[in-house]
Amino acid sequence: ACGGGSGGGGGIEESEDGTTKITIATVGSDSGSQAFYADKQGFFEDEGLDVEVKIVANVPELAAAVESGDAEFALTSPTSVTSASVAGIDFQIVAGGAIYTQDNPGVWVMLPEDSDVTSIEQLEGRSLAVNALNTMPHLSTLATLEDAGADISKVNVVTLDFTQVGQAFESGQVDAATVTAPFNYQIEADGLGSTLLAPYDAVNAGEDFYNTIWFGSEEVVDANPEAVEKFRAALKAANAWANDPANEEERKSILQEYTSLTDETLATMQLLQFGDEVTEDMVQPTIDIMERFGVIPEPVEAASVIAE
Amino acid sequence: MTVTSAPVADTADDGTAVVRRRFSSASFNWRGLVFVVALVALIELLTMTVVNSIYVPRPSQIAEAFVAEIGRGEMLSGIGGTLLAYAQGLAIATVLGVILGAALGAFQPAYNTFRIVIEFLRPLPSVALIPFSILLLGVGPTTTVAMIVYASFWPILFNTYYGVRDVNDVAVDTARIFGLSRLAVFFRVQIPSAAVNIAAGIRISAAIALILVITVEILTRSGGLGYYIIRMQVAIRTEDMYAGILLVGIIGYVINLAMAGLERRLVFWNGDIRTNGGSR
Amino acid sequence: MKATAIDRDVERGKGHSVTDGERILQVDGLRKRYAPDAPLVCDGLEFDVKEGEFVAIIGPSGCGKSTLLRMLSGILAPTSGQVRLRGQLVNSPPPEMALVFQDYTRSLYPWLTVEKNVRFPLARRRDIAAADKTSRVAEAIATVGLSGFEKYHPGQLSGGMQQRVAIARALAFQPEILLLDEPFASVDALTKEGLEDTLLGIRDRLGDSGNTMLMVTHDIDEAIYLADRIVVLSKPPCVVAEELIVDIDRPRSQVETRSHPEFLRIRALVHDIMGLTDQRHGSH
Amino acid sequence: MKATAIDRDVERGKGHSVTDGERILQVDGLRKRYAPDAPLVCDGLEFDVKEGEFVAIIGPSGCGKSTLLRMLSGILAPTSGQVRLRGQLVNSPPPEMALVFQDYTRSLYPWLTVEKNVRFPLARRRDIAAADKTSRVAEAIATVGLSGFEKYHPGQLSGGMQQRVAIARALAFQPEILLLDEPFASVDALTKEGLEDTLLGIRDRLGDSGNTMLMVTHDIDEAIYLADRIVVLSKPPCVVAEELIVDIDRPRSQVETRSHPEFLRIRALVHDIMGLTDQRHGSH
Amino acid sequence: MRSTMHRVVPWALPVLILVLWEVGGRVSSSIYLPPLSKVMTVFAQDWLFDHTVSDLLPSLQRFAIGYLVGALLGIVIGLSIGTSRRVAEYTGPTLEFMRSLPAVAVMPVAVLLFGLGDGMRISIIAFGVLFPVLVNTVSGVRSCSQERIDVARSYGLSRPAIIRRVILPSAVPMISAGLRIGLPIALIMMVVSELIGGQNGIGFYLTQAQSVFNIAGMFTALIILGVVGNVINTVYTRIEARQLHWAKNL
Ligand SMILES: Nc1ncnc2c1ncn2[C@@H]1O[C@H](COP(=O)(O)OP(=O)(O)OP(=O)(O)O)[C@@H](O)[C@H]1O
Ligand SMILES: Nc1ncnc2c1ncn2[C@@H]1O[C@H](COP(=O)(O)OP(=O)(O)OP(=O)(O)O)[C@@H](O)[C@H]1O
Ligand SMILES: [Mg+2]
Ligand SMILES: [Mg+2]
Repeated sequence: ACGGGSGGGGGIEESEDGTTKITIATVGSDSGSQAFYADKQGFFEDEGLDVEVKIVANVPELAAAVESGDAEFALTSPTSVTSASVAGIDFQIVAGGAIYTQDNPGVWVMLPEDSDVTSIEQLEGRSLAVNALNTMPHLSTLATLEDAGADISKVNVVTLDFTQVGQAFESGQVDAATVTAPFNYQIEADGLGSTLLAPYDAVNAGEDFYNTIWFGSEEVVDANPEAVEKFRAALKAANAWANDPANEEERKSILQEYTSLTDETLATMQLLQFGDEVTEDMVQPTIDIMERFGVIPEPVEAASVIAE
Repeated sequence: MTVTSAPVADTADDGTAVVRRRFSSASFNWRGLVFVVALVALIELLTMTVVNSIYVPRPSQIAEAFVAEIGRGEMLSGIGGTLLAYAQGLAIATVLGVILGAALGAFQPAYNTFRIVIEFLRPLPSVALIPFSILLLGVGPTTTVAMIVYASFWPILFNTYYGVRDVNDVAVDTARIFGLSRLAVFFRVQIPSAAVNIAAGIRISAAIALILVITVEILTRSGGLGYYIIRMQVAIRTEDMYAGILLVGIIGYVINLAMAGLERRLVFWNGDIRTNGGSR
Repeated sequence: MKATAIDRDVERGKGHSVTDGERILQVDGLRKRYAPDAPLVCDGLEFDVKEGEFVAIIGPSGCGKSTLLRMLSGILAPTSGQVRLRGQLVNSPPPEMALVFQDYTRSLYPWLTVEKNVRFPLARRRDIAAADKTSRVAEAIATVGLSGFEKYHPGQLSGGMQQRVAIARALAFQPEILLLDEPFASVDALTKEGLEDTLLGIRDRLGDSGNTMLMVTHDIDEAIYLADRIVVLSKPPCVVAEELIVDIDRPRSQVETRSHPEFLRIRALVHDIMGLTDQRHGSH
Repeated sequence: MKATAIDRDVERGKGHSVTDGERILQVDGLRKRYAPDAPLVCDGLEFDVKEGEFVAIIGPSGCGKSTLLRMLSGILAPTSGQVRLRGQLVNSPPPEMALVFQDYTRSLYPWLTVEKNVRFPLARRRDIAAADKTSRVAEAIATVGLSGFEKYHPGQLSGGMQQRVAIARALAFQPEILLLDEPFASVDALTKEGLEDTLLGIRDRLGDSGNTMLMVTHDIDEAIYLADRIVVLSKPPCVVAEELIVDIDRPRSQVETRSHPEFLRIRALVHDIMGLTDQRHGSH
Repeated sequence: MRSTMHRVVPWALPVLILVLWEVGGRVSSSIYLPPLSKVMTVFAQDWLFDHTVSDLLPSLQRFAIGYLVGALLGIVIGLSIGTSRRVAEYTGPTLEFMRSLPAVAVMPVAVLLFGLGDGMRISIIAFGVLFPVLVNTVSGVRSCSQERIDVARSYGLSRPAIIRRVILPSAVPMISAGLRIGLPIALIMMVVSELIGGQNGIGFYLTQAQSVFNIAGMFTALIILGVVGNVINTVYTRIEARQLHWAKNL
């Protein structure tokens, strides 16, 4: 099963009753929740898809699941598809996921409650926690810092899981942290910290871009245009449903089923918006920022990682 | 670390007292309970006064959450899968570990051949191997079981290796004298001689396997109690997360109790018979 | 048979004539059962040991001799009854006592050399100068004929040599009361003679107030040669079947003592008693 | 002294008069050194054993008797020289041989009961019916006087009882050649007499073609009482110091044999030799 | 002659595996199995000597301290549990409970107690090493023969003296096995502890490599762990062989 995607084979099988069986892997949070809605609301079924939704943890596991053919499609960030591409793994983006918008950024730089920092460049010489290096939260914060005139080499970046940030703030271990929902809400509610700014604003000059996307291996994508179409169509329907404020209550209850978030947390949470079409200009900014901070050695064209 | 015989036993007034105490310790350990209660009370006190963190719930809150979660059923729903993967993983690791460890212990050339590879593989953290395992075995119970086997195999292998290697010469020679084949000597003398060590290895691995099954479930989100714990952590339900961890600890405790009971039966001749006499 | 029975009674009377002041050890109704459901091993043992006396204990294999020594030395608790040392209840090993175990293989420490094994009980003794310790150890090792093997580990020694290390350890310790459990079982005849005389030498050097010794042995001649008194135990559950006074002058010598009429008389007596005591094995 | 030396020479001649066909064991220039830098233990041992013969081996403690038995039984490789069994080189334990170890505590399996320990060597034998095994085991246990202790574990037995379990195990195995390393060291006088006669009984039952036995012992009387020939080893590095033929008729009996003039003659001779051989300990 | 064989044989299998790796990597197109030569190139680039100084050395330091602390605690607690029924009864259940806790469960408490720095990481390594050593120590103590203890008691040694001079040496072979089992566990815990709040270390390097699909980089980290494991083990075996030659006679 080591050969590129050989485990999944080129073809996705159609079962006797005409449904197409696929497995998809996603993360158990709001940003990966499209699949849950599509599954629960029957959008997959409508397209003749018989989908098994697996929840997987992190980028390496997601990639391995797709690479081995264990899952046909999986959710990740554009940055990891780009990294994979640079490393010689041919992943192709097949559909859109959560979108950044200026009024719904999804990621925030937060400061502990008693912090004397008032603007971001003051973080020079201090410690900043990010969940992982070279991911969007990290790079966008660097961009924000640099744009504000700070010397980023003087910022002491430490990696810290989102779940640990609250505790680190409480005990004064870090001076700032880049946090996603719902942790930012919780930290604010607990009175441990406050929001400084949204670092994603610096990625695409405040314009929309994809925060997460769906991808598959090139081999599978090329060999199964029909299945890809059906998957896109189902997600499109799911997006329309999820983006409709009228469905917010129902959406939250499905989300709760998968994530076990409490009612209080859900009540304070601003839900993410999802996009259908994956266009180059909604992916390229993330790739550019990777290049800016030397994560990838040379420029990559967004078109090369987006499936037809 | 089982609560059993102590060679330098506390002074007893007469033999029967010692015997009685042995029995009472086997049936119920009040002292252990007292210690636990005292410790919990201390933590409760500390978390109420000195340690004031929302990320460190008080024992009473955890207990409350524990009861509530048991009632809700969510926490227990994945436990079957977790225990199954655990049992499979530990069983495979035990069989492999005992057989290979014994073979290496009984046959030095084999040990020489594999030494470097073994020492190379041993320190590789299973955490780092998960992606490779997913690549080969996919996401799900197979990967979980494989990772449990990988981590809990080594203690059994090494304890068995030492036990078999250090078996006393006279015992082995006796069997050889009576014309037992190498294989028979191996199974009927070396393995039983090493039983004390093997049992200790299995007891170590029983705990490691539990840690691993939870860790892998956490890292791969592949269901079970580990997934419950990480879901609670990500959902910022700290009390419920600790309730899950409490459950892991309780499971571990019960498993250990069972293991210790089993061990006492299997290697009954180890020390027990002598101390049965009630030495002071 | 009757006659010997009377003989014995007379002698037992003698055995009990010691006054309280002279008694160093009192064994009082000692019973032992290894587990609640196990058979009784000792069933009310009763005898005294005088200060400076050499007592030999004989009895059939498995009758409870080692059990008795372990209880005397305070490492095994009796089920009932008590051991008193100068009137004090023995419930933990008294400092003035040493025991040479029957199971010498297991009683030596495999991680220590011969020299260190012998030195072992002295190491913590503050009251002895280091130089003194060293000379005591060297002397004890020489006494048992192991000079030259100081740096060996027990696993590198023959059975008899190991047993002699255990003896040397007890000798170097110089206890007031020495308990010996079949100490010469694995030693050749000549070495044994030498060691027997060593024990007698130690005893005689200090006279009646000197070391008290209790020795379990299967060698009846040895028992008579060495002892002032022989305690014969019955088959299990053991009681004291007989106590025999050995009224042969000291110093004794291998040649003379063993042909002493009293020696031969007691020898015949013991042989007779042993035959009576243990009826499973008739003498052929 | 001179006279005895001549005596001995004559007897040694006798010892070598066996013809090739009768020889079951040939010991040829056996040398042993436990480690390259360790002193020599055996320095060219040389003797033969006839089929059905009972050979006693005596020698000072630590001279290499156990080492010799281990080499004879094929579990210890000699540094040079060889052991031949019916002309075949012995380099692994031959199936027709059994050895009772001196270190009985360790040669018993603590996880097996007495009964299972005795049964141990038989368990894998396909050529014996199960019922046969059971009766052999029961008989062997009864022979050593341990009936009733079948369900005990070795740790629950006295030293002498453990040693007898080891003997019972070898008896139940019924080997053609039985090697015994101080088998009665921890056994009381009476039991010992019984076991000695058991061995003689086994030997006599089959006559000269029967079981061949080699026994290491420290008890000179025992050696003479049992053996057809006594091999006396020198102090280490050991060589064969003497071989003595014991020309006393069989069947022997404890009472008669031990007062036989030949018995007394050999006894005196051996005492003399032992005194000469090991000069560290003069007899007192 | 024999000793050269003795030295050569252990290397046969590793060399064979390395050759197969190179061949397999070249034949297979899988990105997940880069040929050995490529891994070695990355190895030279990364580990000579930038990351050795920035990642390996700090990791090893934490490993060493954590291992020593854990091993020492394991032996001390193991001895007290093994030799005193009281201590065993009081602390047994609590320790059995703690022993089953995964590092994730311990981590928040460690962070609370020691912050995000090396203290936390060292405590996690020590926690991982503690239990194998402890379990083996208790087993070793329990298998000490009664005669051996009785001898010391009959010579009037005090309880602490018996523990130090009889029980501890008797248990040494088992403790040694425990220490050896603890070695790789310490390495693993070292990696795990570097996954959180990390700024350097092999574990940190490993996750970075993993997140950008630097498979060759991952392999170099694994190789380093393997080599470190082997070196430590060899040193340990040498010491053990010299000190424990009597173990067979227990
Ligand atoms: N495993 C060993 N390693 C090194 N030397 C040994 C070993 N076993 C025995 N020796 C040495 O070999 C010599 C002979 O030992 P052996 O056990 O054969 O004596 P033995 O004649 O049986 O003595 P005993 O009558 O006391 O049992 C001794 O000096 C002993 O130190
Ligand atoms: N640890 C034990 N547990 C149970 N029973 C025991 C134990 N030790 C000894 N016994 C039993 O106690 C009895 C006496 O044993 P002991 O060792 O005192 O005999 P002994 O007189 O020293 O015999 P020997 O001369 O054979 O050494 C035996 O029947 C034995 O089975
Ligand atoms: Mg005894
Ligand atoms: Mg010997």
